[in-house]
Amino acid sequence: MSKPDMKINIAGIELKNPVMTASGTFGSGKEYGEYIDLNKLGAIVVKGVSDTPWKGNDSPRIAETYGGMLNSIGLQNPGVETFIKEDLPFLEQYDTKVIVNIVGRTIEEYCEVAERLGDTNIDMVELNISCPNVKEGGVAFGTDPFMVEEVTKAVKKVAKQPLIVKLSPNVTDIVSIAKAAVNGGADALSLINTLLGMVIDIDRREPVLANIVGGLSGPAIKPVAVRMVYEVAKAVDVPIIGMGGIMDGEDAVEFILAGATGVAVGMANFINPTATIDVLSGIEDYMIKYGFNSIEEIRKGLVISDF
Amino acid sequence: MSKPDMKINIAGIELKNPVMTASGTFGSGKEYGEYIDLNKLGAIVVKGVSDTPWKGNDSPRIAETYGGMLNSIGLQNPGVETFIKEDLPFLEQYDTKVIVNIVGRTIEEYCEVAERLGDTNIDMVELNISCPNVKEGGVAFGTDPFMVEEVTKAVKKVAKQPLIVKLSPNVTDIVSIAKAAVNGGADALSLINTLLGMVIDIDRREPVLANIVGGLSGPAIKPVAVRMVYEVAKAVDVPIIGMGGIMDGEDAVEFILAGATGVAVGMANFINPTATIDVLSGIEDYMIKYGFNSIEEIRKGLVISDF
Amino acid sequence: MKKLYYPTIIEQKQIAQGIFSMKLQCDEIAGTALPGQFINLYCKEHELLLPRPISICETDKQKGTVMLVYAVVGRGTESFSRLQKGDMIKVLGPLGNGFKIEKGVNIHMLVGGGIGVPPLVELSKHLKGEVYAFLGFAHNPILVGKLKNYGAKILVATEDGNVGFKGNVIELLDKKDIKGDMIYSCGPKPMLKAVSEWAKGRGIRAQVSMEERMACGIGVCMGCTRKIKKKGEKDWQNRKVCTDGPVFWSEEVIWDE
Amino acid sequence: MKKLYYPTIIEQKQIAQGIFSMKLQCDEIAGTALPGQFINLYCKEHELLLPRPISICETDKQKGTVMLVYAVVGRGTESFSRLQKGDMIKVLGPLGNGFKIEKGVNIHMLVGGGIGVPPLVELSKHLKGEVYAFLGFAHNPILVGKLKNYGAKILVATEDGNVGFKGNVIELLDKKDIKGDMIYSCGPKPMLKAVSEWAKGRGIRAQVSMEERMACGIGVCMGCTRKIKKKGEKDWQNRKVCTDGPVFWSEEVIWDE
Ligand SMILES: Cc1cc2nc3c(=O)[nH]c(=O)nc-3n(C[C@H](O)[C@H](O)[C@H](O)COP(=O)(O)OP(=O)(O)OC[C@H]3O[C@@H](n4cnc5c(N)ncnc54)[C@H](O)[C@@H]3O)c2cc1C
Ligand SMILES: Cc1cc2nc3c(=O)[nH]c(=O)nc-3n(C[C@H](O)[C@H](O)[C@H](O)COP(=O)(O)OP(=O)(O)OC[C@H]3O[C@@H](n4cnc5c(N)ncnc54)[C@H](O)[C@@H]3O)c2cc1C
Ligand SMILES: Cc1cc2nc3c(=O)[nH]c(=O)nc-3n(C[C@H](O)[C@H](O)[C@H](O)COP(=O)(O)O)c2cc1C
Ligand SMILES: Cc1cc2nc3c(=O)[nH]c(=O)nc-3n(C[C@H](O)[C@H](O)[C@H](O)COP(=O)(O)O)c2cc1C
Ligand code: FES
Ligand code: FES
Repeated sequence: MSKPDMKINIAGIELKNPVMTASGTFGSGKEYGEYIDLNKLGAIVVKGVSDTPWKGNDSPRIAETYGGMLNSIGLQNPGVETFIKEDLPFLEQYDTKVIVNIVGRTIEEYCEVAERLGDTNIDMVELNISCPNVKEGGVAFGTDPFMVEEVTKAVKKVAKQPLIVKLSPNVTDIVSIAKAAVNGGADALSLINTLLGMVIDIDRREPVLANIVGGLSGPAIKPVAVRMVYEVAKAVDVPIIGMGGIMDGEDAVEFILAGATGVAVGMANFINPTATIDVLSGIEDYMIKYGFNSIEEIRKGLVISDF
Repeated sequence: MSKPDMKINIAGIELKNPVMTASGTFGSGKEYGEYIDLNKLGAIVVKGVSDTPWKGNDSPRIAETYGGMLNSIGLQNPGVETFIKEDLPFLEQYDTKVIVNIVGRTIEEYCEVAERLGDTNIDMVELNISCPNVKEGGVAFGTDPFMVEEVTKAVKKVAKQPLIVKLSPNVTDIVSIAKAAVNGGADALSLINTLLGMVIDIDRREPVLANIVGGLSGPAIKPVAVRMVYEVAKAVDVPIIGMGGIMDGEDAVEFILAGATGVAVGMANFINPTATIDVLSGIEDYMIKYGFNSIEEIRKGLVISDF
Repeated sequence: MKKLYYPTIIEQKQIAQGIFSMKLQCDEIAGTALPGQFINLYCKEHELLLPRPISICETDKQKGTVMLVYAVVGRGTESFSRLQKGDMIKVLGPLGNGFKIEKGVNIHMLVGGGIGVPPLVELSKHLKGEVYAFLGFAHNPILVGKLKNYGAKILVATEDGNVGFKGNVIELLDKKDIKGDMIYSCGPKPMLKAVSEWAKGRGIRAQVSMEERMACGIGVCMGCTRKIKKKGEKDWQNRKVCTDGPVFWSEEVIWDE
Repeated sequence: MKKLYYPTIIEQKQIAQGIFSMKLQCDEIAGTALPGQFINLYCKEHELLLPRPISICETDKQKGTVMLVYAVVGRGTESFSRLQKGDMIKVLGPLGNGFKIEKGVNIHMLVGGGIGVPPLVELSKHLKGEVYAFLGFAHNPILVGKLKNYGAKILVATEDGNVGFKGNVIELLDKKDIKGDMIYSCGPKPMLKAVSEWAKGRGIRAQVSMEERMACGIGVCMGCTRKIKKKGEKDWQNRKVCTDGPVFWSEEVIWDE
């Protein structure tokens, strides 16, 4: 049997398949290059990059939860210049798309990073307005439709590459946020970022995380993520990159059926360094089993019975 | 060693211990009476009751998720009159407090149920403005601070018993919702209700639930619940009943440390019919181990280091 | 008494492609279970929290054993199939109401489809009079020998004609055209619906054992409902498969979903 | 090479109250691991997803075995302790940077506290010259015999005076006042901090093996950072325990948290 066609198209850019990495869970790809062939990925989404270096939050930054984890990294990163100098040349060796997740404390900071990246040949920019782990910026931009539209507009104006806006799930109405991003000019949406959570060590009687609260990811949040992708896909016309608890190909298919064009693998990388490749072959298996010829076919394949 | 004092006080009503049942997961107590001594519970919170009988949603109404479950019951119940005639006499036999969860499609309907219950000797009313499974009322009241305050005020006016308001976690800012409920006259708050989620059967390519989306509960959501209890406890002065994924005494202690006065056990009942009693003895063990003399002491026992 | 038990698995074997039989040592359930009741099985995997309802296929009160027959269709049943003799399993039961066994019924018609056959086995042991077992399968029949041993007259249909009549169980019913006094049926929903119509057309009373996704299994969560309209009621109600059923009178079930 | 492996457990035993040693058959890790490196152990329970980092206590390159010594402190380590000889376990490793073994160092001082002692065992086998092992425990010493066999001079302190010197390991260091050329230390953070100050006061260079909660273990998640200020740097940076460490030069660690 011939291999199914797994190509997808996001904002005019063709990806060889829908499998990407979730920002912040794959570094800049180097480390996982020891375990998998990076050429096989649809895209590598690198960790959040800011204009100047950010130190991130204090440790502990990680807590385990039932079927998931909390993180409160706080977007530690060496800044966009270091990224361009040290990580980008590595990524450019590979035949995969490079998407850079950008962060900022103010609209100006977001714009600076996007502008600076405009001089490089990365493929897309992912605007992170949904990180729950920083006090300024981050999620503050992501929970109010007006702010979402403003920051999207501003970044879209300066960005040379297509713009993905990454949405926070910690909102009452994800659809209004998604629409605001699209109104602001988003070429695609990615969701979900982490849910805000907290774990208390009952023996020490203190929060496990130094930052007290952190972002919940992993299989525990998958039903929330699938629901949000489904709701947003019905409401907007731009492509969606779905994520949240994807551990295998079947999970990924669930997101595509919910309306996602691409999928991203996050926490699963920590449990299985070849998770991305396993997800990829799992999707392929599903396509072969049910005779799907394209990702688009799966995406349109959900049947809603009229009960 | 003498048994620790587990009494708590909510709106002037003394409960012998903090362990309650989460509405909708314990029926009206009869069924679990075959497994446990209902006299041992701090309170029994019965399932949502409306003015007239509600048929609920179509089946399937249950889907399993990683470390949790979705339900889309849609508040099926035989109505307040039947509840008073058939369930209440059973509950009155027991030496435990009875809290009735009330639901409605309009403010008037909520008020009718609360008024009708005013003639009975139930102990408290829990206003459910957070059920994600009904189209009208339910969560619509629970996600907008203005509406929360309105409905709380209206019900408070007619209710003869102390009023607990049950909050939805599907909101951007739980604290503003909590404050609105308190402004409206809530004597206590309970949280969290379920997170909105969805599961797709990838082989049949359709949502598992007939209602498409449903409410997520179980250990998977515990970090979100603990975080919300923590945030709300810092912001309001009324007692909080914490719930969401409590499976054992340690989970319950986590909620009390986060700021809850009482705790409620939901999905755990389905996995272990004696879950409530196990939670109770787990809390007691913790108190003995660490020398706590009251629930209040635990509740004030969280240490936030200054990193 | 219906309770949580932790019985030992004393036998586990594959009886057909993807179908397993598991025998539990559980005197309490064996001693009290009625034909048509089910038990809730819990998975060892803590990410799979909900119990799986499985019908009691057969009990041996003397030996205190309970036999289950289940198909591997997902993670839970897959996990059960990996358990071995000597392992313990957490179960809750016996649950639900069994088949009604009425006096004055002489010709019994069991109608089972695929993995719906198991509960008919225990039932067949309790019926007095003539017992016909109409059994439909896709390809591989199961439990036929057992039903035969217990005295049922066996009529098998397979969709591909592998064994017995080629076709489905309704076609087989049509062909044989036996007029029993009571039908007891368990199988996929479309089959139950067809059996229900077939029975109605011939004026035979029928009991159907229904399935629905469950959480508690004991009647508290309202998760497992089906639309049921009891005799004399003006409108249907969502009734619980776990405690109002799983066996219902076929004419009370609203099939139009 | 650092990779995922599924080695078989060839020995599991309790060596003290709540402390277990586990031996794995894993030629690849045994063949390449350096003293001070660790491996990530995965739990069989799927609700516990994150791996647990455990130091390599000892390897046997000939036999291809890896020894771990761990304390049961939570669900993950509790789950490891239930595994038996013959069971498989998923591991990733070897991870992190080991202790630096420099030429010209003649007097080595190992300073271990409790469950920090294990990585010092393999290290001791690689050191040439005099090796002193200062070992502090609450009550029950572990691995003392092994370190002795490998030629270390043993100095034990227990907090309750159960064995050896009564007091903590710093007091023991003070008392013995040996002036080594290099300290290698592993144990709880307050101990490492005290060792660091002790070493500084005496002008002895010290390496400390740090712990932090981890997710990936391979340097991508930025979850495991500690404040480190390298020589010549103006300000500290959050550096990764998993790949920049776990062993750091004591004078580079910002202790004031
Ligand atoms: C009263 C009753 C008796 C049954 N008796 C038998 C029997 O004797 N033999 C047998 O093989 N099967 C029987 N079933 C069906 C059996 O319960 C399901 O096949 C099983 O739960 C599937 O679990 P899974 O994890 O393998 O599949 P998954 O599809 O992964 O299950 C996921 C979830 O869906 C639920 N679920 C899936 N299918 C069903 C279903 N048909 N009914 C109820 N819940 C379901 C599971 O409990 C679980 O929560 C019975 C069902 C009911 C309601
Ligand atoms: C580099 C390194 C080497 C280690 N070597 C050893 C060793 O040789 N022997 C030994 O007994 N212990 C060692 N530890 C500590 C060991 O990793 C923890 O005790 C263990 O992870 C606790 O898991 P748990 O599930 O039993 O406890 P829980 O407290 O239930 O763990 C919950 C979560 O916290 C994490 N966690 C808890 N404590 C620690 C900790 N101290 N460090 C990192 N993560 C933690 C766990 O990984 C898990 O994600 C080492 C830690 C590190 C970082
Ligand atoms: C350790 C960690 C770091 C993360 N860092 C970022 C980040 O820098 N930018 C971002 O947009 N999302 C970040 N995320 C969120 C993930 O990209 C993803 O949205 C989320 O984890 C849900 O996917 P998962 O359940 O597969 O992990 C991070 C997540 C984790 C676990
Ligand atoms: C089957 C089911 C039915 C429920 N019905 C109600 C209800 O009638 N009223 C209500 O306020 N909450 C209802 N809930 C929500 C629970 O009371 C509780 O808030 C939630 O399940 C979280 O707790 P848990 O994780 O312990 O289950 C229901 C939950 C479940 C699982
Ligand atoms: S499964 Fe809960 S009521 Fe039937
Ligand atoms: S554990 Fe992920 S960077 Fe160290």
